[in-house]
Amino acid sequence: MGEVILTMKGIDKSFPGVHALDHVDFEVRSGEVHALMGENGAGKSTLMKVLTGIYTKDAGTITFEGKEVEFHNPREAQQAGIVIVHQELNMMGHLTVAQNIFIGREPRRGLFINDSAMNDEAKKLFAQLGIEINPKETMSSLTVAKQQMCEIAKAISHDAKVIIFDEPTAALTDAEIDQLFVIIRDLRAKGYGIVYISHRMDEIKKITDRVSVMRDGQYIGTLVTEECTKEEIIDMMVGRVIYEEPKTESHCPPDAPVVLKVEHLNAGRMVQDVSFELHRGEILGFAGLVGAGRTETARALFGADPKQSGDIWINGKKVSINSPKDAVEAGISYLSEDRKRFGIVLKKSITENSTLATLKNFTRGMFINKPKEAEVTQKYVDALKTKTPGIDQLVMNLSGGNQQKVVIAKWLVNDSQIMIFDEPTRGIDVGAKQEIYELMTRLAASGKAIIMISSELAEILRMSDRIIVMCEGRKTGEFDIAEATQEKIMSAATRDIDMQNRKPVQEGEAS
Amino acid sequence: MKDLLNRFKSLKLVRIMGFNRVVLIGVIIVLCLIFQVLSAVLNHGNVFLTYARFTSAMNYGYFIGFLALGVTFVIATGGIDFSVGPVMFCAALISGYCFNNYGFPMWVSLIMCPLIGMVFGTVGGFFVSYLHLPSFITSLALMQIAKGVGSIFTKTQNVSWPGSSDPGGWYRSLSNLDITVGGQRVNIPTGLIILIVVAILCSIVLNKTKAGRYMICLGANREAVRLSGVDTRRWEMLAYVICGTLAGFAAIFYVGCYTTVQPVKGDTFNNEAIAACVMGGTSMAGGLASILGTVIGSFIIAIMQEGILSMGFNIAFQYSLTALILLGAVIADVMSRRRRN
Amino acid sequence: MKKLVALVLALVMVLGLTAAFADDYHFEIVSKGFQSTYWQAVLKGATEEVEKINAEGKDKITMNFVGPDSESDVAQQVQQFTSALNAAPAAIGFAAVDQNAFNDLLKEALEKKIPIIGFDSGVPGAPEGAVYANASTNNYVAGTVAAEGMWEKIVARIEAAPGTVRIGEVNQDATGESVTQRGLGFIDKIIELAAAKGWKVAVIGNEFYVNGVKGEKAAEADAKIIIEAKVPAQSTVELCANEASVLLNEDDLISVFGSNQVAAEGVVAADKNLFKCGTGDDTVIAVGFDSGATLKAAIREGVMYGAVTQSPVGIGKVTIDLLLASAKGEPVADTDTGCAFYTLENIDTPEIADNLYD
Amino acid sequence: MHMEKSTDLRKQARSAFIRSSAFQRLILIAVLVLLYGFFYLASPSFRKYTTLVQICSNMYYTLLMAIGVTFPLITGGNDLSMGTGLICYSLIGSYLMRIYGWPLWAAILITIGMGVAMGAVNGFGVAKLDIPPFIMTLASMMFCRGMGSILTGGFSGTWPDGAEPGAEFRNVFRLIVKTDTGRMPVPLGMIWMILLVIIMSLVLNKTRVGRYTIAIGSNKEALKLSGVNVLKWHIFAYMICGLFTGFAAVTYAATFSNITPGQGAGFELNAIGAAIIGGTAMTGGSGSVFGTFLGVLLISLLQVGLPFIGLNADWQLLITGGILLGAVTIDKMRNGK
Repeated sequence: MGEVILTMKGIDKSFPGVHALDHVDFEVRSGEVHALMGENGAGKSTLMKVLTGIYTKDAGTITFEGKEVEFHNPREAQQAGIVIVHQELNMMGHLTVAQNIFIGREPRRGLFINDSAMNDEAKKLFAQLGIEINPKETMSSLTVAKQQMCEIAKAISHDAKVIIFDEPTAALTDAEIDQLFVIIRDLRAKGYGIVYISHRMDEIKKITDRVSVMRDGQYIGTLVTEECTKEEIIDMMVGRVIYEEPKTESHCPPDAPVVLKVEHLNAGRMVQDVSFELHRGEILGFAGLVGAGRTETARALFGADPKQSGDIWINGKKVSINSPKDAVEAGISYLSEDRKRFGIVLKKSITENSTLATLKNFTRGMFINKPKEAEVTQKYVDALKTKTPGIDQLVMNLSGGNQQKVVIAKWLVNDSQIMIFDEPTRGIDVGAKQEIYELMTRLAASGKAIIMISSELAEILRMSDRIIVMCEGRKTGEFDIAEATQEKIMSAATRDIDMQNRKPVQEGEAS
Repeated sequence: MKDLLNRFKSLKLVRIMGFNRVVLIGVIIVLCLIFQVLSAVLNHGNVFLTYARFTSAMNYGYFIGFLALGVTFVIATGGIDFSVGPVMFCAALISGYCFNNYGFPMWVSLIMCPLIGMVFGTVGGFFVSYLHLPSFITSLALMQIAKGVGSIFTKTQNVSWPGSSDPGGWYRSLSNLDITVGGQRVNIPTGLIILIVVAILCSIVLNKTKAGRYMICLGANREAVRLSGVDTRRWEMLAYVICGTLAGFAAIFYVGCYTTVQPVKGDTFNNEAIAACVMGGTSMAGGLASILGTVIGSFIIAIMQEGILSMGFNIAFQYSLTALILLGAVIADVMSRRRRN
Repeated sequence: MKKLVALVLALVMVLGLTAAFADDYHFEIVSKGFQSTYWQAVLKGATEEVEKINAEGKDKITMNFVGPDSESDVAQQVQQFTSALNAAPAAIGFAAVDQNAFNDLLKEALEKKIPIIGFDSGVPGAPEGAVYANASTNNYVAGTVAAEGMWEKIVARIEAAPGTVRIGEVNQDATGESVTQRGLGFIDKIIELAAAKGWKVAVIGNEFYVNGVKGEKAAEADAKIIIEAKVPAQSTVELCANEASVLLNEDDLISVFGSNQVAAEGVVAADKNLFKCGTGDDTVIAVGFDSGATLKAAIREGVMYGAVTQSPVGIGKVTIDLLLASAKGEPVADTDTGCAFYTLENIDTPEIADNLYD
Repeated sequence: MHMEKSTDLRKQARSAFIRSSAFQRLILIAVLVLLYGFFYLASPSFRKYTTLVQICSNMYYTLLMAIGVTFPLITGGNDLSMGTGLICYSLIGSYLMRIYGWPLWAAILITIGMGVAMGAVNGFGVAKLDIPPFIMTLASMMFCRGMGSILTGGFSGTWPDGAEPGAEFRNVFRLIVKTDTGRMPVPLGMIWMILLVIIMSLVLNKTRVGRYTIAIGSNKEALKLSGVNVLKWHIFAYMICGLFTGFAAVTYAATFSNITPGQGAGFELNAIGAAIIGGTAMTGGSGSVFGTFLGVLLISLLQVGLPFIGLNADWQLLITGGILLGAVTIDKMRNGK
C-alpha cells in the first residue's frame, strides 16, 4: 500500500430537506482497494459525486496529490486523474466501443476525427486489461459486463490515479465478477488508488484492503479488512445488529391447495421449460444469480412479455394469459424490481397510483367514486404505515420504501390471491425492509400465495417456505426450506461450476 | 408583495383554476385593453370592446376551441396530432357535398361530420397505439390522406354549405342564433354555450372517469399502467378517437361561421389548436392536461386575431404574436417546474 | 378592485379618443389577397387616388386595406369583412374569395345601409341591392381575350398540322371564382373559334373544367384540337411547374395558357428545363395572365408569347371613386375595368405599361 | 418516448444486418428503381432526359431542408420552422435587393445568416431552456410566418431573373449548354447537392459535431458526464439545420421566381417526412444523410412522376401519405415494437 494520494476532510453537502453529507472524512492511498460501505442513502454516492465534481460541496477540503483541489465538473476531475465507473453505465448505445471510450477527447486529423487511431488506442487498452472486445462494435450490442469493462478501459485511458467503482458487480454473473476482480487486482498492483463501493460483504472481504463505513451521511470509521469481521462492519453500517434468522421449516400447511400451476413455460432464451406449483399461503422463493431468468419468468407468467409456450392453471382451472390485463383478472399481481419505470406513475398522487389496477371497482357508472377511492387509499396508507403528508402527495416526493409500499397497496387493493414480489427490498433501507418482510409474512398467513424473486440469499432463506433455483433460464433446483442450505442453492444456481470460490449474490443498490 | 402573491395563490377560486390559468385570464384582459386603445389610436377611432366584435372573435374561437379540446386528449397521452385541421375540412367537405349533391337532410350531414372525424381518429389511433408508430409521423401521413380524400370526394371543388335563409340553413343557429328583440337584431353566441358545455364534458371525462384517468397516467408512465393490468392500447386509441370526433364536430362550427370549405387546406389550424392547449398548460411530456386552460388558450387566439383586425394590422401580426405568447407561456411553465425541483 | 378601476379608467380614456379620431369618410377595403404584387398594385392605385382626393381638399378620406393570406382563405376573409362592418365605415370595397360565404354578411351590410362596392372579380350573386356597383374585370371575358390573342398566332399552324394538335391550360386550382372563369372563358372561346373553322375540339383533364365547358365537345378520337386542362395538387409555383412540364412533354402541344400569375410562372419555370416555349413556328406558344417581374422578363426574352393584363392600378382608383360617390349617396354604376392582351410589340406602350407591375 | 429507450438494448440485440439502416436504404433504393421503372413503362414522355432534370430541380430546396433537419432529428428533436422560415428569409433578402438596392451577394449572406440565427434561437430554447423541440420550433414557425410580411409590409419578392443583373446566380443550379440539336439543361445543382450530401455525411460520421449530435440523441446525460459541453453542441445541431434552411431559401429563390409571404407552411413536413423515410429515427441516436437524400428523391420522383401517368393531383397526397406510413411501419417491423 503506497502513500496517501487523496484526502477528503469535513465534506458537507445539503439538499433541500436533506443533510446528505455531514462533515465526512475519507482518504485513498495509491495501490489500495478502499471499500466504501453503508446502507442506501448513507451518502456513498453523494460523496463520490462531490469528489468527481458532479455536485459542489458546501464545506470541507479535497486534497489530491498534495494540493487542494476543487472540481466544478466531471471533466476537471477526469483531467486531474479521478474517474468514476458509474453504477448505471453511462454509455451511448448507438456509438461504437472506441467512440464511447474517447467521447469528448477524440483524436483528430485536421477537422476529422481519426477513428482508426481511436480503435488502435482502444485495442491497446483492452490488451492492457486482458479483455477481448472489438472496439468497432456498437456499445448497445455488448453484454452489461463487457460494457462495464469498456467503462473501466475508459477510466484507465484517462491515465487516472484514482478509480471509483460504484456498485460494479450489481449486474454481473459470477464468472464476470471474477474476471473483474482479476482486473482490479492488476490495477492495484499497478499502483492505482481504487475506491470500491458495494454492499456485498464477501466481495469486500475478498478484494479490499480497507473499509470505510458511512451511516446517515456521517463518517463512522475505517477498518483494515483482514482484521475485522463481517459483523463488525454490519454493526457499523446499521448501528444495530439485525437478526436475519433463516426459517427452519415451512409455515405453509402441507395440505394447502395448489393455487398456481405452471407447466413448460418457454419465453425466449431466458425462460426455458420452467414448471412449478404454488400453494395457498406459501412464500415461494426464486433464487439464482442476476440474469438467471427469474424476472423473465415472472414477466412471461404475468403476460408482460410474449411467451412461446406453456400452460398455466389457477385453482386447477386452465387460464390463458397473454397480457397483464389477463393476469390481473386471473388474480395475479406483479411488483417489478424496477419500481420507477414499471411500478408507479411518479407524476401522480398516492391515490391515483393505489387504485390504478382496480379503477373499475371505484366507478359509479363511468365516473370515478373519489370519496371511496380516498377512503380505501387512506386505509392502506395507515395499514402499511406509509410515511406521507397526505394521500394527494405526488409519489415522486416519497422515499424508496414508501414508494414500494404504494405499489404494494396498489396490489392489495386489487386483493389478488397470487403476488409476485420481484426484488421487493431493492433500494430500500433496513427499517423499511423489516416492515416489508413482516408484511409479506402476514400476507402469506392471510392465505395469499407469494412468489418472491430475490438475489439476496439471506432474504431467500429467511422468507421462503420453498425455494426454486434458476440458472441460465432453466429451473435447476427445488428445495423445501427445511433442507435448503446456502451451498445447495448456490450449487444449483451455478450448476456444474465448481463450488470453491462461490459466494451468494446479494442485493444491489437500485438505480 | 410576495406574501400578497401567495395570498392570491391561496384563494379558493385560484386554487381550483390553477394559478397559470388565472394568469392567462389576466393576459386576456390586458390584451383587450391594449387592443381597445390601439385600435382607437391606429385605426380611425375603431372601438374594440363591442358586442359585435366579441361575437365575431368567438366565431373564430369555436372551431379552434373544439380542435384544441381534441388535441388536449392526445397530448395528455404523450402524443401529438398534426392532422386535426385537414380532418375537420375533410369532414366538412364530404358531408357538405352530400347535402348539396345527394340531397342528404341537414341533420344527417351534421351527424356525418363527427363520424367522419371519428374514422380518421380511429385509423390514426390504431397506427399509434397498436402498431406503435410515432404519433407525429402518423398524423403527418393522416393529414395528407385527409386532404387527398376530401378533394377526391368533392372533385377538387369548394363546398358551400347553405346560407341561413336557404333550406337547411338552421344549422347556423348552432353557432350564432339571430333573434329580433324590439326590431333589434341580436346575435346569441350559441356556439359559445355549446363549446363550454362540451368543454365541461371533456374535463369530466378527463378528470372524473376511468378513461381520462388512464389516458393521463399512461401519458406519464405507459409501462407502469400496462403492468397494472390496464389495456393501454385501448385507452390510448380512445384519445385519438375523441380527438378525431371533436375535429369533425369543429367542422360544424366552421361551416356555421364560414359556410365555404376548400379541399387541400386547413393545416394552419393544427398549429393554432396545438398552440392553444400548450398555452393552457397541457404538457407535451404527457401526464398533465387542463381543459380549462385549453379553452382559455383558444379564446386568446381568437381575441388576438380580432384585435389585430380591429387595429387594422396585417393578418401576419396574428401569427407572430401568437408565437410570442405561446413561447412566453411555455417558458414560464418550464421555469416554474425548475423552481419546484 | 385595482384592476377594475384601471379598466374603467382605460375605457373612459378610450371613448374620449374614439370621438377625437372620427373622419369625414372612412372606407374599409377587404381585398381577395394582400401579399401578391397584383394586390399591391391595386393598393397602390387606391392609395394614390385617396391622396389625390385629400389633396384636392373637398373631401377627407381615410382607408383601411386588408386581405387574407392566400386567395383561398375564406375564414380569414370572413373575419376581415365582419371586422370591416363593425368599424362602421362610410362604405366597403370588397372582392370576395367565395361569395357564398358572404351572403349573410352582405345582408347585414344592407340592413346597416353600408354601401358595398365590388372590385376585381367583384361579388357575383350578391343579395339584391347590397352591392351598389362593381369595379371589376369580367374574368370570363379575360379568358376569351387570352384565347383570341393566342388563336391568331396558332391558327395557321393548326391548319398546317397533319394530325391533331394539343392546347394546354394550367390553372392553379379549380375552386377560385376568377381563375375558373378565365379557364372556362378560354376553352369556350377556342371551341367557338375552332367551330368557325369547322374543327372539332375535345376537352380532357381536370373534371371541373371538362364539365364546366359551355361549347360542345367532341370525342378525343375525331377531334382536330385537344384542350388539356391541368390543376396541381396545391396552388404553388413548383407544383404548377410539374403539371406544365407534363403538357410541354406532349409532342403535339402547340400552345399553353397559364390562367393566373402563379400558373403562368409555373409554365415559365417548367420551360427552364424543356425549352419548348418561344415565339417561333416550331415552338410552343405560351400565354400567361397578369404580370410580375418573371412574366415580363419571359415575354421580353421571347419565352412567353404574350399575356393578358387587367388594370390593377385602375381598379384601385375606380374603386375609391365609386366608394366616395356611394358614400355621398350619389348614383353609381358598374364599371368594367377591362383587360388587354399584350405581347413584346405593345408591352412598352403606356396603356399597357401602366398596368404592369413587378 | 421512454418506452423506446427502455427497449433499446433488446432492439439492438436483433440481427445486425436487418437492424442496420443500410438495410432500410436498400429497401428504399429498390423502391426507387421499381417506381422509376413503372413510370418509365407507363409514360413515354416520362422517359425524356428533361424529366430527370425536372426531378432534380424539383428537389433542391426540399433536399437542403431535409439534410438540415436530419441533425435535430438525430438529437431526438425536430424543426418545424424551416418551411415558413425559408419564405421569410428569401423574402427579406429580395426586399433588401429591390427596395434598398443591396447587391446580390449581400442579400444571399443575409438570407443564410437569418437561417443560422433562427437555428441558434431554436437550439437555445431547446437545449438551454429545455422547451420541447416540437413546441419551440412550432412557435418559431408561426413567428416566421408573420415576420416575413411584417418586415416587408406584405410585399411579395422576386430575385433577379432573366436579363436583370445578378440573374446569373441561377446558373449555379441550372447550366444551359448549346448542342447542335438545340439547348440542353444540365442540372448543375444536382452536383452541388451530391457534394453537400457527401460533405454532410462526413460531418455526421467523422467530425465532433456529428459525433456529439448522435451522442446527444443516444444518451445526453452520459455525454454530460463525459465532460462534453452538451449545450454548445446541441445548439450547433440546430444551427446546422438553420444554415441549410438558409441555403434552401436561396435555392428556392433561384429555382422559382416569385416569393409570396404567408406561404411555405408545409414545406418542412415534406423534408421531415423524407428524412424519416430515409431511416432517421424520431427517437434520435440514428440516422444518415444519404438515407435522407434517398427519401427526398422518392418524394420528388412521386411529385414529378404521378402527373405523367395522368393521376389526378389529389391522389398524389393520398399516395405520399401512404408511403410515409409504410416507411415508418417497415422501420418499426425491423426494430420490433
